[in-house]
Amino acid sequence: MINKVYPSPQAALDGLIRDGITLMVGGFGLCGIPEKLILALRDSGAKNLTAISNNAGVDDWGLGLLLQTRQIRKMVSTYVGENDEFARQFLSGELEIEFVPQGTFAERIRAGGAGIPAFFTRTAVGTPLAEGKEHHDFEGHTYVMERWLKADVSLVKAWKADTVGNLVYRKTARNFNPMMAMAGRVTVAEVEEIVPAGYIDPDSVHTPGIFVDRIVRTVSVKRIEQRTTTPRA
Amino acid sequence: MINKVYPSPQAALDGLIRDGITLMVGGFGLCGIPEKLILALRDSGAKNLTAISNNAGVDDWGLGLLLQTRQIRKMVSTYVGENDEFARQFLSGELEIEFVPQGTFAERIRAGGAGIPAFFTRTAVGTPLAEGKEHHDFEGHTYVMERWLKADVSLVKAWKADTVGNLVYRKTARNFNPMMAMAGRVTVAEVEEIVPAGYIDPDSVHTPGIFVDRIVRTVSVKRIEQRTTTPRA
Amino acid sequence: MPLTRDQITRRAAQELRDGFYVNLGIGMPTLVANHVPAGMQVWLQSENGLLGMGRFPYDDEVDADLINAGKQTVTAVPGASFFDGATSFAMIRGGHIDMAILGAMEISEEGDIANWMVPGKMVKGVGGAMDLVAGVKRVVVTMEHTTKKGEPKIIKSCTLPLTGKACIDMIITELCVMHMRENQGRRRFEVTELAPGVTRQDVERATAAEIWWSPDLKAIEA
Amino acid sequence: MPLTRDQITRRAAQELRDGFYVNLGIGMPTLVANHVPAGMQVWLQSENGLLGMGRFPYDDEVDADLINAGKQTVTAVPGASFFDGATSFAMIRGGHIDMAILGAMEISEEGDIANWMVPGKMVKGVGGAMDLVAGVKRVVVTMEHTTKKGEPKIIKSCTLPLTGKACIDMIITELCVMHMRENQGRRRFEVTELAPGVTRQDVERATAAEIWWSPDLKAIEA
Repeated sequence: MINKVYPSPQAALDGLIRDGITLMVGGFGLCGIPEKLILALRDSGAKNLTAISNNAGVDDWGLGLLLQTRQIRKMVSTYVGENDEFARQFLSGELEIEFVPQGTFAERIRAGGAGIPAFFTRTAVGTPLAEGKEHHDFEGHTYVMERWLKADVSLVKAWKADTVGNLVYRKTARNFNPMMAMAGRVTVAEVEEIVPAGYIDPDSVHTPGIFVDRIVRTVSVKRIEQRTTTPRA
Repeated sequence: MINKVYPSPQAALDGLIRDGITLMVGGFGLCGIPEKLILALRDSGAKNLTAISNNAGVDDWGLGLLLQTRQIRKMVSTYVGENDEFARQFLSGELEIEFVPQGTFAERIRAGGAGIPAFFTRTAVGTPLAEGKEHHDFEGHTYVMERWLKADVSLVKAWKADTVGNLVYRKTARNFNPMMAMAGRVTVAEVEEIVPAGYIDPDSVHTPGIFVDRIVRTVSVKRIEQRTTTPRA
Repeated sequence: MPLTRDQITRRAAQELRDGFYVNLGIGMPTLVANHVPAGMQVWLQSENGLLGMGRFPYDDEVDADLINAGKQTVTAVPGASFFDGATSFAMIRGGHIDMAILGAMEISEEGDIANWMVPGKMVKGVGGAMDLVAGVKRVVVTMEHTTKKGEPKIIKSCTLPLTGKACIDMIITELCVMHMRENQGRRRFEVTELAPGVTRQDVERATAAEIWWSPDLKAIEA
Repeated sequence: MPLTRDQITRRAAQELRDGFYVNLGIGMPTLVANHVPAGMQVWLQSENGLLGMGRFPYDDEVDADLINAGKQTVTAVPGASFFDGATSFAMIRGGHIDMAILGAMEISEEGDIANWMVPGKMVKGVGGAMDLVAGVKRVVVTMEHTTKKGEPKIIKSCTLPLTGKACIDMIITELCVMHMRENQGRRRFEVTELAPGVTRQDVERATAAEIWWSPDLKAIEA
């Protein structure tokens, strides 16, 4: 029987990473990122990568690590504020970036996974992000056509997996991971726990195993960007 | 505070049903249909209804009941095989029908809920169901443009709700209910159990309460169309 | 001797690979599930929202909330998942299902398929068939080679309204196995295997389409 | 006397209704959450995948997996739900969110908004702002009436790249409250409330757009 469980992040990426490929990387800020797979990706040394990810990490964590090593040539993102190295490479022209509104970003990735090459949205109509794209009127409103996004490899983070690849996410660490799992030609999931098939309630599966090719268990660091608290009265 | 819980199917439909409106009705065959809401809809006496539902029930259950009373003028469905009265009205021209491929049906409803007026799919290209529709080539393949579906009122069936409208479905009774809950201007959910807010794990909510306006608890009949079993050895 | 229905589906089961995600159509294709080789894990998808369909339930296991796309009561295997129709067809349309095995009324020599309506007869609808033939990676048809009246079903071009264009990859009938091949821009089915005792002439008589013959013609083992 | 930031957000909170689903932008709009009237249930949506955002956590409740769209650690209230980004923006784009309260750099007299980039400065991206202004039923802006240099932010047409066209329904500043009105095909903001002690001339001096004046001008109560 097919074994989807890999012993290490390095092993889980074995044979998948080449110069110039397009990757999707899950996470919102540093929340729900496949942190150890990103480290393994850095250690692979692959260059000229296109990274589709909501953010670009911070200087020394998340995708920021691959900016330090200049392995990323292009990013497709919605917001990249928290990263000095990003700003430097972007302003110097070393790094190409495609900004996408966040809802359009999520939907384009879902479309890539669902076999929908294009869809229409009102988001961004009349703004620079809709310029040069096809427009279409429906029921008296103008919409812009947006294309699907797909990846050679998707790296996602989940809380729990079973051995056949079903995934469950935890709280807001879910974010873009489920759609990215669908839109990768190969999807690798980094998880905190792996249970036998049958140990996840089939009604509670977030990502069915069909979308997941490889699984690796790691111990998460889970860095927090903005630790905000309420003082106890 | 807003009370979403209604005491009866009749009360849950109060003020929503008028002649000529468009309804979505959840279910696949007789599995996961809002059975008591359908009875209340029949008892409302509303006529000239458009029903968007995967199937048309059987002669004496599900939407078949509204065919008996000739309250439905048009159906948007994927398959309607199990209903003699349907066949009679369809062949006599009393009933209009729009057949939609099932995946396109699901996606058009999701699009209606997600604010996407149109999308492209390869499904049905070259067949009668794509005739007269806009086509577009992407990456060397031809796709047909499909439009969103929306409803004045969506009637859905879930297993469990909390008092603020979060829904959990059970097994394959989920089917089209989650998308329909999103695509109704008003959504009424028939459920088997209502629990206080906070009693459903937020990670296990299938339909967030934002998509649900009214909830009613009923005792389900759950008729089975094809009872198929394995004999115990 | 032409294959029985059981043998046709047994031959179809030889196309399965370990770990495949497969959608089986209603009727004869359903029987393929009985022939999954031992030790092989094949995930059956039912487009109404189940991945990991199991056997029919024992009498005391029957659950009205657990049915397949044919509306039959079924069970779910360990590792199964339930999901909504949009996700189900994201799997299908998005090319995540490795194989669909379906029936057909007509197939054209270029791989078009018609299997959902007969003009003049009551149309019941198309269900998920158009999505399956358009979206699944590999579409295999299991069917009788001819109609009940003995007329060919593999024909130059379909006379019935299409379910999908140029989407069939393989046909298994009681007479033979055919694979869609492309050669210098032309697409035709190539016969690669014959049922025991069935001749080239038997197949040609029962077929009204241009077909190609494999130089390496074998006997079906099923 | 012009309103304080606290008073601006207090006035904005008066736009909330029981049962509303609301998205609050980063910065001043976040403060609106502090002024939800007692007994009213307002559901805060955070577009990274949370409906039912609660207060910041106590120190021992902090959970790296539970943040808001500003990447701050938060809590979830009873009845909350978590979901993916596609579902989150289905709520937003699909018109299910009753109200968004956002900041702005510029607003045009027809209700265009610019709040995501300044040419020549490092562009950080647009996040969910374009989706919110295009999709949410009612978009309310809370902001200072002028820039730090005292230049009007409500102007004839935006000079900065737009976030959305003709999408702002209401503006609340330290000087006044304005509602978008349509009259004979023209759309302009109508001033309906003035801050205590603020005059019509104060507003007109701080505004570089055609605005209308309500015949029923009131004092802001906040």
